[in-house]
Amino acid sequence: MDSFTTPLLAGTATGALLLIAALGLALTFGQMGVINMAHGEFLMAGAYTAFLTQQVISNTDISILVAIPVAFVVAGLLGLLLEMTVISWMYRRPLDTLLVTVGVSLVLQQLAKDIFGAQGDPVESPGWLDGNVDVFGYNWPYRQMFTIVLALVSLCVLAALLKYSSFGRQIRATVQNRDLAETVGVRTRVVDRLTFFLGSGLAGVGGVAVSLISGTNPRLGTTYIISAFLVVVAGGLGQLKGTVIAAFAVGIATAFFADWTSASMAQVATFALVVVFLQLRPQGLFTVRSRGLA
Amino acid sequence: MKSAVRTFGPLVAIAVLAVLLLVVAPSVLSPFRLNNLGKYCCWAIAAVGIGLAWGRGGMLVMGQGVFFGIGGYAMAMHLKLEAAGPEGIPDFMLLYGDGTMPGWWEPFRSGAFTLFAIVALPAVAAAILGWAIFKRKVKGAYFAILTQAMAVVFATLLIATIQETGGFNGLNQFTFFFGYNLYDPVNKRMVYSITAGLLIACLVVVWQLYRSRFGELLVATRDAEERVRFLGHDPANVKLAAFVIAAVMASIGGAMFAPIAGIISPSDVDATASIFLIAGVALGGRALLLGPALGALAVGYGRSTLSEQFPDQWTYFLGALFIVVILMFPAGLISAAGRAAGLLRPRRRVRPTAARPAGATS
Amino acid sequence: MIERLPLVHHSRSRLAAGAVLALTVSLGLAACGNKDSEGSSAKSCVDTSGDTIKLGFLNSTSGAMAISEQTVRDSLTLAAEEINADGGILGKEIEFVEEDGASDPAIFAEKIEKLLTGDCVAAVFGGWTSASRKAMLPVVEANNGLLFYPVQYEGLEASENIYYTGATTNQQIIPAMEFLADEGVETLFLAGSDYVFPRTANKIIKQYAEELGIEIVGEEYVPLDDDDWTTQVAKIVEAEPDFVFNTINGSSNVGFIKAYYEQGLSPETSPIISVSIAEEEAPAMGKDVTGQYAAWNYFQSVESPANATFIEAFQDRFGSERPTSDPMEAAYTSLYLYKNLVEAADSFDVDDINESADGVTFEAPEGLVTIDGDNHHIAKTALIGRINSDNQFDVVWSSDGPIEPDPFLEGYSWWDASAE
Amino acid sequence: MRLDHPSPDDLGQDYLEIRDLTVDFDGFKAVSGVDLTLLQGRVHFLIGPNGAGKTTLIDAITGLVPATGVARYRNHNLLALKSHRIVRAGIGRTFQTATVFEELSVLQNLDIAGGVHRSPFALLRARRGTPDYVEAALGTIGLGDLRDRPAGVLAHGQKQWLEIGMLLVQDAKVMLLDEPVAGMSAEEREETGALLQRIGTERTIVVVEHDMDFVRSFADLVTVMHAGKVLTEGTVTEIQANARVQEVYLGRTADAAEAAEAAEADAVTHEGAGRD
Repeated sequence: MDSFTTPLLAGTATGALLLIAALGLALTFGQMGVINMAHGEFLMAGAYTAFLTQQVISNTDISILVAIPVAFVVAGLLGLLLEMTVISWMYRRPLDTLLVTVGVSLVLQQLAKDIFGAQGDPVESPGWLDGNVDVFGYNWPYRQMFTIVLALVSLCVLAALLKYSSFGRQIRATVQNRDLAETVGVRTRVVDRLTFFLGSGLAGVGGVAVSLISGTNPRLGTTYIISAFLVVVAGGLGQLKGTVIAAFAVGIATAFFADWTSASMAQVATFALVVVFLQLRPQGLFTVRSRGLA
Repeated sequence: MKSAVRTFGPLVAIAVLAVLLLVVAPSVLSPFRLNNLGKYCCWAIAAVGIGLAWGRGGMLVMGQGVFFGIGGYAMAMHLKLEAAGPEGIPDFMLLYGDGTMPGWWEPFRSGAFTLFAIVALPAVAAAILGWAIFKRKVKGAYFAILTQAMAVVFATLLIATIQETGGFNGLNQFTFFFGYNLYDPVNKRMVYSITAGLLIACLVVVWQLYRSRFGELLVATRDAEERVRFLGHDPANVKLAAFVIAAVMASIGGAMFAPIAGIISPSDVDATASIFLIAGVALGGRALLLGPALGALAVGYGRSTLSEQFPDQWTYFLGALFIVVILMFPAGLISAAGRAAGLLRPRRRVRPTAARPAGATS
Repeated sequence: MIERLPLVHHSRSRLAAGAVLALTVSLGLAACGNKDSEGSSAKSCVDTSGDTIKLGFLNSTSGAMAISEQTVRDSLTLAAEEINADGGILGKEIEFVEEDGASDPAIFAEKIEKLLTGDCVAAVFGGWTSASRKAMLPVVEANNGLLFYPVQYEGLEASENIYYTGATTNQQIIPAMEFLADEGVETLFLAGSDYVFPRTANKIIKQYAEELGIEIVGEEYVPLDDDDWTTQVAKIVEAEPDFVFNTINGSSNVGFIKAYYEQGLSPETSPIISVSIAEEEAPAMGKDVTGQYAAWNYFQSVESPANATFIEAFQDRFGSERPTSDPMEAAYTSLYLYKNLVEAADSFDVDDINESADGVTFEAPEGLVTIDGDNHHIAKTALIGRINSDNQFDVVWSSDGPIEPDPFLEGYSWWDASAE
Repeated sequence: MRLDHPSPDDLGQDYLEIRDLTVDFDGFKAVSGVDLTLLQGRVHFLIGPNGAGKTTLIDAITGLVPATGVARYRNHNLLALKSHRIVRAGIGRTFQTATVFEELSVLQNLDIAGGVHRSPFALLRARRGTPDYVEAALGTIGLGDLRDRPAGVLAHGQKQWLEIGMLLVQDAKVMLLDEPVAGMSAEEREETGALLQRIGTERTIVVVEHDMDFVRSFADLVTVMHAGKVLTEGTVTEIQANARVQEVYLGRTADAAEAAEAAEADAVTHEGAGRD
């Protein structure tokens, strides 16, 4: 039984992590066509925020809860800065944005290395996350449950924001038809910035969750970014449900592959799976528009 | 005569580069620096292909390290078997494995098969992947991401297959290159010359491609893919052809990298290495004939010297290169220089002597 | 971007293209190779006429390995300064040339060639990953240079041009297994990064375990740099081993240790013995790892006059909070060993040094080390330490004196290199 | 200035036949059960209010949107072919916004359109001189003086002519032209109309058009579409006399127009053609 429950539950937790990372990506990609390769470094920024918060608030039970909103703001501001200084200059060149943000990602990684050292810094789990519960022979760590809860809460907040707030309506309008949105008075530039802030901020929240798995290190972003992108590719654009399903599918599939073969082969198999999936649904699971993403 | 300049100007530029690489460089550079220049030439060969796929075809190939690696490993396998002697098997299989050699290594004993594989393997791999991607109209950023993921997966696969590919250590300790002892400086120079010659040959190939109708069709596909469809062409086939040629060029570069660097390992072919290849293309000018090659030579040289001068700042340089060049000079520094010169003189053409390969200046 | 319609006659352009290619081929042929060469062993360009002797320090100061290799660079620097203060080597002051290997094997190969042929250094000190050593090996052999490699590794190698001052497997892995047998361990779980050292180490462990009657109840690998160990640790939970043998590399250890504690494992039930967690890594795990074990040949806690001097000098030079660890000590030792080698040979010549290398000793912080002239490794004492609450290691087990190096495990009848 | 309605005897064998063609966008039928027979040698106009489904019909025939029903030309079932195969079968089209390759010269634009007839190997050679059929097309569309100009600098009307020229080089037997004279001056319209008549004798020309003056001047046959269906078909005189056509053009409600417009916009975004 546990050869089934372990990958299922562990994979769900990985999927939850991918979801938080991919939500922000899908949002900015879907709306602006911008591929932000530095998104992984926003994840890293979130993890370092968790570490720094712990230095200020030594009570680890509380510091992690404080770290979540702080990481959201820190990563969000980084994203906003990136949008204003770099990305806003090149909206008509999405592929070039991708490369510029590769450069940004390299610089941020090296910065983290210079500031915090290449050796990772520890992030201690709060006491209330220590421990696990036995589910059919799998000692399911509280930390994984916490990751899933965090992802679902982020998802619900984001969905509610998109659905009910006027900002959300403006985002959706911009995603569906930028030109039309502009003609009806949506200030798309402002919306873009807020979206970038929101998407990057989510990565920060994801970073806090990652820091509970592996502490911090400068290469932390690169570990997750490719999987997160695969989630966006498989999930399609413009609808959250595609990202959600794809994130959990990728997370769980990887866990099962890892269980059957090895963790290395699981990476290979997951990639193959996404390519095969694209043969069936070249535009991903769901998409609002099917125009080429060039 | 204007048109003659347009036609032959690039050829003259290529010839100048050929003289610089094949005559000037060997006579002024120390064997060590010359070998390094050979390494940059390998990257430049791959860069020429990237220029074709990305600059002219609009396909941002972020996983060329994979094809670089296919060629590099194919060549390295042959060199390993050559070093092991007839009937011998590579040392690492005795050390880390069970002392038996996987069957698919066996054909690489043959030099002819190896040369064939260096061209055929990447072509087939690129054709399959490209077919799967282009026929389904996956393009733009999706394509870029998939190719990068492919590079990550490829490196992981190599690292995990220690008994078959040497894993993280890669393949090294080659002694002979098709019968020539690699530790003889004369032979090292020969390997360098072959590499530089291949670079020139690849440049002539893309020169012909760029001026051919295929070249026009490729640019047309880049700029208006759907419109090309209504010329009766399947844009997927046009892109596929460019992608396959780029893959083969990367593979040739990798194949020469193995004997020149003396090693091919996952860190030469992973996502970071692939990004590094793109850096040169962006710097030199993606859509120019000579831009990618000159850019790759410059970035290779920069990596050697800047990392000697400022070991800790090299990553900043590379990152800043991407940000500054793509943001401000998307057509590359050579174009920017050309434009600047064009302000003074009305006619504009590529002047290769203005941007000599950086490696040749030391 | 596109040349406008060249209305030139086609055959002329083809002629021109042909001309360029012909030029290329003829220029290329001018540099024809030499098929009959035996491969010249390059003439050494080391200059020993002056008051100084050049040595090369080649470590990664950038890339993923920078953090580890920087510590080696620091202790090499310390050793060089000490030797210079003490009159140098054969009266010549050490002048060291620093290069960055950038965590990339190909760069290591490039840089060591530069050091040997460009800077003409008498010896190079550095390298960390096996990949970097493997990449440097052919270069240092071709130029008949010297490389001092300071890190424990998977063995199965011996080069005339390399001195290995870290442990080979029979000085770390095998003693660790002996310790486990002494502890009465019956079941063992193997967890490692998916690359050469863990795979090779585990091959040795599995064969020796069979010999010792220890059952291997699981073997899991995760890619380098991968942090999520949850599913693999779940298998440890299920297997309930007496001990876990950890050959995980670098930051991936953090994820492993976290998952290990999260799923309810502890040193009381299934303790871990590591071969890559040292004084510096222990506090960076984000968990209290008190009670876990590590196998090394040096701990900061080793009590000897030489170690006390080393620690004091190092902390004076680089800061009192800096711990010392096994690779740092091995690097420090390597420079002193080089000094002793040169003085024993009374020459900087590589062949002279190799000639008189056997039996050269140094009173190192870890204890007395002796060079084996045949395989260029050094005899070392194996130690097992248990982590205490200060993140220092209490030595709980040690071998009976220094162990003779045996990189190819020729003295171990149970070893079968060709077994799967 | 229009030709007499040709008698069936004058017609060639060539025709494009459309039967029960339906395009369904998630339940919204943009084109619904259209039957049309388009004969060679006539300039055929397709008119109707915004959202009537004219462009969508052309999109369906050229493989840009999936459709049910039958569209048959010679032996080809067009609805089962991919766009580039349809082109190779002899069907060519233009778009509302002229899409020429702006970086290429006029001559290169025309030349590149001849690619269909070349072997893959020939593609690898550089062009030597100008092929006859390219020269001929250049003459037909009257851009001979501008042959070496980049297409990007051409005036709007000239771009449309260039596109028609590209169809000539392509040797399209059926030409589907989507609002070719939109934005043209009266003089340019005249010339375009004359051009269409010149080339129309051996071809099947279908023009989607709003401009009624243009339609009146050059149409051999007019089909009126409304709300995805064919309303009526006939000569210009017949159409103008038709009460239902007048109703459609004048009496439709604002709401319906908006819905139809939205649908057409939707259809355009679905196809993604000519935009990037």
